[in-house]
Amino acid sequence: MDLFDFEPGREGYYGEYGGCFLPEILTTTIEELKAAFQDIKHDPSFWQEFEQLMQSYSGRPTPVSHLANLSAKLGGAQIYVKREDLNHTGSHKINNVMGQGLLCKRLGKKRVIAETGAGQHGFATATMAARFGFDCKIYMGAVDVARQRPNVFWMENLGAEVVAVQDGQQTLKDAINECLRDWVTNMHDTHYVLGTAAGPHPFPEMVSYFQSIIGREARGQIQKVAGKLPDRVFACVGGGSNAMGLFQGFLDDQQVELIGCEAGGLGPGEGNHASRLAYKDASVGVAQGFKTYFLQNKDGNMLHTKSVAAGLDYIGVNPALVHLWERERVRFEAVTDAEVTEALKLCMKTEGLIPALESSHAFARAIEEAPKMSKDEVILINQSGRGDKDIFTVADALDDDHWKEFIKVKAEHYGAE
Amino acid sequence: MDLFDFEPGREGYYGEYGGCFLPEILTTTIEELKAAFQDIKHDPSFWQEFEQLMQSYSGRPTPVSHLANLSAKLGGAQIYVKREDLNHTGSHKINNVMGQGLLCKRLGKKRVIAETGAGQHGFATATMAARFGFDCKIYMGAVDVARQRPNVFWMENLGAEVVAVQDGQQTLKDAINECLRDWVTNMHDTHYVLGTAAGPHPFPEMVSYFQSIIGREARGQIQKVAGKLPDRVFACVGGGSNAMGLFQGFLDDQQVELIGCEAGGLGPGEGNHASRLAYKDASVGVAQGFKTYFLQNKDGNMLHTKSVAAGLDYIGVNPALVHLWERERVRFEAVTDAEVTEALKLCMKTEGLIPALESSHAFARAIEEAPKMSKDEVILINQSGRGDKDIFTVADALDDDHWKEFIKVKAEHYGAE
Amino acid sequence: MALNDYIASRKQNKDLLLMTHVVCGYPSFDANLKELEIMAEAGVDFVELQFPFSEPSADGPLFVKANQIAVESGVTVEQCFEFMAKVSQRFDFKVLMMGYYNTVFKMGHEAFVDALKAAGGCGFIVPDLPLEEAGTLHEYAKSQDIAPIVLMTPTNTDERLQTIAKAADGFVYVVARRGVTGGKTEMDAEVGEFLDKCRDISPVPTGVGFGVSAKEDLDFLAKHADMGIIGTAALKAWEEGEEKALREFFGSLGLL
Amino acid sequence: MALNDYIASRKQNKDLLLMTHVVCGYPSFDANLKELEIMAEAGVDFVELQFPFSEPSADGPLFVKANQIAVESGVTVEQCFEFMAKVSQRFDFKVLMMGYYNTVFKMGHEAFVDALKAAGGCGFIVPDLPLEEAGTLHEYAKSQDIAPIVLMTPTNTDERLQTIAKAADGFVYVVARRGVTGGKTEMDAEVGEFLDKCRDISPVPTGVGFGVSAKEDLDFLAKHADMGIIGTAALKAWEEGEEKALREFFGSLGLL
Ligand SMILES: Cc1ncc(COP(=O)(O)O)c(C=O)c1O
Ligand SMILES: Cc1ncc(COP(=O)(O)O)c(C=O)c1O
Repeated sequence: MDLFDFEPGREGYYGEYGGCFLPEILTTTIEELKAAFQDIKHDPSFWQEFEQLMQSYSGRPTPVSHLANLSAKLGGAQIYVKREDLNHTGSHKINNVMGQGLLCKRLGKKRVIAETGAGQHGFATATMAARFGFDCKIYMGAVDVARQRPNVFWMENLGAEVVAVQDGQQTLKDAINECLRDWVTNMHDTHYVLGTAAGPHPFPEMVSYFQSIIGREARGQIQKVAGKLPDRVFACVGGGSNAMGLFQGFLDDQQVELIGCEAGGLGPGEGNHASRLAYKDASVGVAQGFKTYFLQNKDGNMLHTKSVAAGLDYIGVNPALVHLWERERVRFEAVTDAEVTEALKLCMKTEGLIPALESSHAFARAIEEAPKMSKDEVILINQSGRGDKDIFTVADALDDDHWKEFIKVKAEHYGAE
Repeated sequence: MDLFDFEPGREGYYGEYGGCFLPEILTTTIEELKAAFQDIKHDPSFWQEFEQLMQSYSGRPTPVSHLANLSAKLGGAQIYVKREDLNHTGSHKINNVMGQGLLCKRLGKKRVIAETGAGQHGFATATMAARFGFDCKIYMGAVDVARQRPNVFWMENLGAEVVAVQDGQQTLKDAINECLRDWVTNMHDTHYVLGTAAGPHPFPEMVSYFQSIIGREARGQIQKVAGKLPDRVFACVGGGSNAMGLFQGFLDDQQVELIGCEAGGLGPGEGNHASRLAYKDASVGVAQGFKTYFLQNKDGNMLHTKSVAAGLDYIGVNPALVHLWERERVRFEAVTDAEVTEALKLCMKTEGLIPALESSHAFARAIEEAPKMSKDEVILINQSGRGDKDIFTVADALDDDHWKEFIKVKAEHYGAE
Repeated sequence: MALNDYIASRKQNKDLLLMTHVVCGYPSFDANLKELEIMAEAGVDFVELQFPFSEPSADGPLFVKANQIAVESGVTVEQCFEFMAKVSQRFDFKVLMMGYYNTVFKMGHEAFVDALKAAGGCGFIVPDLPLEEAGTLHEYAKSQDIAPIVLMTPTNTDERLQTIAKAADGFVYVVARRGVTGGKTEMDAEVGEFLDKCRDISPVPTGVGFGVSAKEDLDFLAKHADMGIIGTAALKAWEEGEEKALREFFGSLGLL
Repeated sequence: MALNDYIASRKQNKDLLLMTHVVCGYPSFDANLKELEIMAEAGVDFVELQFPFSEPSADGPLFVKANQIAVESGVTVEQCFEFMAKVSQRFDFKVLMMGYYNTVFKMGHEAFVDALKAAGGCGFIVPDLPLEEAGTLHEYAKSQDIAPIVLMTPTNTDERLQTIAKAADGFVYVVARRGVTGGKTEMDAEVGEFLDKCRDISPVPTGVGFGVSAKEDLDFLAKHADMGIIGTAALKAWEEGEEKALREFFGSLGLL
């Protein structure tokens, strides 16, 4: 199945979803971008250059690890994990970012902007900008700045300017709005490095393309280590980039079930979560440049969202995934914050892995389903990132007294300076 | 040159240095350990098993990255970096730890203990223990607990018990003493996972053996990417494990100069630093199980040491490195805290790399020497770890106001709970 | 078409028409009415009533805040249409809906146009709906004598401007510069040239917005366009001193 | 050898000899003297004077603290030898140096033994110096009639115990259990068996240390060894109440 083989006149559409809804002033910029992307997509040397860069700078290929302890403990399917956490900067976000960095060079632009939620995409973009010598401005919701401070610290030290966005609900979607505002002002020298497989065409296609490196690697790897294709593949879905990245490796394998795991937050009910498809609180709309399922009210104004994982805390979702969901090729499930914390604790203690809170959504769902599967079945989970960045959130979630004490002492020390 | 081809009766000695000085009660345990280590060293399948584990769990081989921007900026030698920071848990420490984990399994022991300074070795050991299902206790100087809190947090969550050692100067050496005390009590079921290439025989040999995976990979990689062997190889030296790991790949290549970079702290002078060989404040002694250069007074009592990098803040040094230094095969240099901070800032901004404070010592020295080298010369630096763990220290060193403010707000929030 | 006649008739008495802007329900519908009374006194020809949206990504800070507060205070699309009906009955100027496409999309194209027409609106400006996506909406609107206003911008190629011109109806909204609403635009020779080109290409009159805030701007625009569009500047005046400041503002434009 | 005779003569009057322990300079040399006077009164046969070391990795918490404070307060090796000279002149019991190998190594083997002899010491106990590394030191010591005390431990194989026995001089220090100084040792049948084995293998008398702290322990040891060694228990008493408590402690052992 080639998702990107668009019907004439339906460029950028996946079924009913996708498209490009941007102010007229960006038309030329988007056309340039589409052309440049088509160029690289059809230039056989580009993928090589990209793969080479990811190998030498980010340590790709990332391995697939077998979680023998966890599998044994759960007593069902054999669980394997694709280790995107081992990438430079700690998540899959770097795949997309380095790809767009190469593209930006071809576009001749010298400045990049990016939105960020968990901070991983901003961290990756700041890193890419340092490496490519671009000026860099990162927009981040003020709420996210507060809950992902370590990433902010590193972004600034990598030379990026980080802007805490005070509008709206001060999370990812508001950071995207700010990026669009910057972009319509500075498009002549600025490339907008969108961080997930959402937004206007060609971003969902382009981000999916760069992230497809995950699935391309994983398909061969899992066959080698598990001796067969996986029966189920789990990935968390914020905007959808890590899921699209991994799922693409298995789209044509009908026997492989693909499961997208959304942020269930406190559970169903408007404002309690960020689940667009698994719960029933979202509907089709057009915002932030594309048509998809959004968490919105009947007037089309967006709902508040809630999740322990900043990177999943988003109103919309990749349009190709919606299409695949409607065609029943991808199943969607929501995972609550409470389930996420439990899954994270279990992974740390049984396997020595610290998945990011985002990735822990995929783990949680796999952990729930594995015991009901047979021992010769195989699960593949995408560990999209590592949890180091989440130390403040995880410490709060686990209510860690040592940590709190440490922070208090540190603060007193700063206060006394 | 086979450093480990000991002369009869001089087992564990590198020239005058090394040996095994332990209480009689550990004799049997050490004999067992030596025998088990010899077994695996001569079992061709073991290295395969080890390499396979490191590949699938830790993402090896780690790449060698070319730092084109930094090289151009400095205007001299081409700089390459061996990326041990990309390992699972964020440093080279995992190489040794997973190796000892496999060994511990063969020994039939169910409990591991480890000292840690920077927390990287403790983090790695806690991870290994989770993965192998061992009980785990980590001893860490109280000063280090304070400056490397994030690592402590993760160790605890990985299921390890972390003990803040209140004796002595409350850093790495005191943690080692506590481990020895635990070991003489619990050796029947406990393996002591020493974290650096120091301490009694067979640890220096064993740790060097597991870490040699760095140099084995790097030698081929640098020839491939730089087209030649490096002219100079830089590694930081705490106990000496990452340096031994990388240097072993080039020991027989006489044209490759090997440079060990020690913690210069505030500069020369007793108590100001942790430089055993580059400065002249150390002398030969016997402590913590082995004979080497120690920072000590004339009575043989150890001096206080000082460094911004907890992982280099140690009184002694790997005995093989002393031997190689005397034979002028390895040059030793000290790098001050101030130089380290500058090097770190430069790396972040020009290359998007965040070396650990320990590794930044090697970067700093390479940065100093590169401009004086010719453009066709090649430098290889060991990036032994990533700097994420150092956020509190780096924020302090850079006097980051946003960070301080964030910590204060966090503390108020905790205070109000 | 109705709008063409309206514009032609208004232009008989002045060089430059004027369109102003109000965010529905911000700070309140009552305040909106007071603003509109002053605008009517100042003789404005069109008013865009912005239907507040939670993601106003093409707007600058002042309108962002206005949208956000209006949404948070519970302003609904239904209320906006009710307000529009009231306004179009009460005042002489013509009223357009301005907003983001999701508002339209959620109602459905026909329902939206029907409601707009029923409320006395004469057209709509939806800046995040590109021509390529506008087909059925524009078609139905035209069939109902509702003008879908298209935008020309300084980054458009000549070819693109021609395409836009073909789709134009009522008037063309010419965006004077890059960026979001609210910034200042230097009305220089380059801008003049661009406006002349748009006027040249456009089959319908041109209105110019983004950064129009002073008498000099209007004087400049009188030479290069058919209508000036004042957005943020009026809201800024209101924010500074409500009716009094808004009156002074229109006074400074020589309109009161 | 001198020590053999001394032990033999002391053993004529009692079943079990006694060795006690003092950390030089902790809490002060004056305090040490007061401790030693009480020990002398109690009739101890040997005293180990521990030369403080900064890395006392074979010691338990109380001795660790004592070593650390002594080192920090500036106690030197020279002072320790001076103190030893004073003690060996003043008291009847025999004095041994106890400490870590680095102290010896830094002085040089011969210089160390010469200084020890000059100070009236009769031997030394250096727990972190294994037999394999002890060659030249032990040889020279023996040549000077200074006894290098070796240790037997419960983890040693029989073969290893034989090797240790061969190197033994003066007496053998039998470590009653695994662990560092200061913990409690359950004096049970298993321990008794081990002590009997050591006594059997050893060509010289055996002293037993680690966890010896009560009269019952001494009664038990009288059946399985030649000497009891009291370390931490005495320091603990001193810490709790100085001379008075230390007297009471030896009283509780039936010695005062
Ligand atoms: C580690 C990690 N995983 C997943 C996500 C979710 O993004 P996406 O759905 O695009 O993969 C994020 C976003 O920040 C992230 O940081
Ligand atoms: C990242 C890193 N590099 C280097 C070191 C120094 O140890 P070694 O000299 O054994 O490599 C440490 C020790 O903790 C470390 O964490």
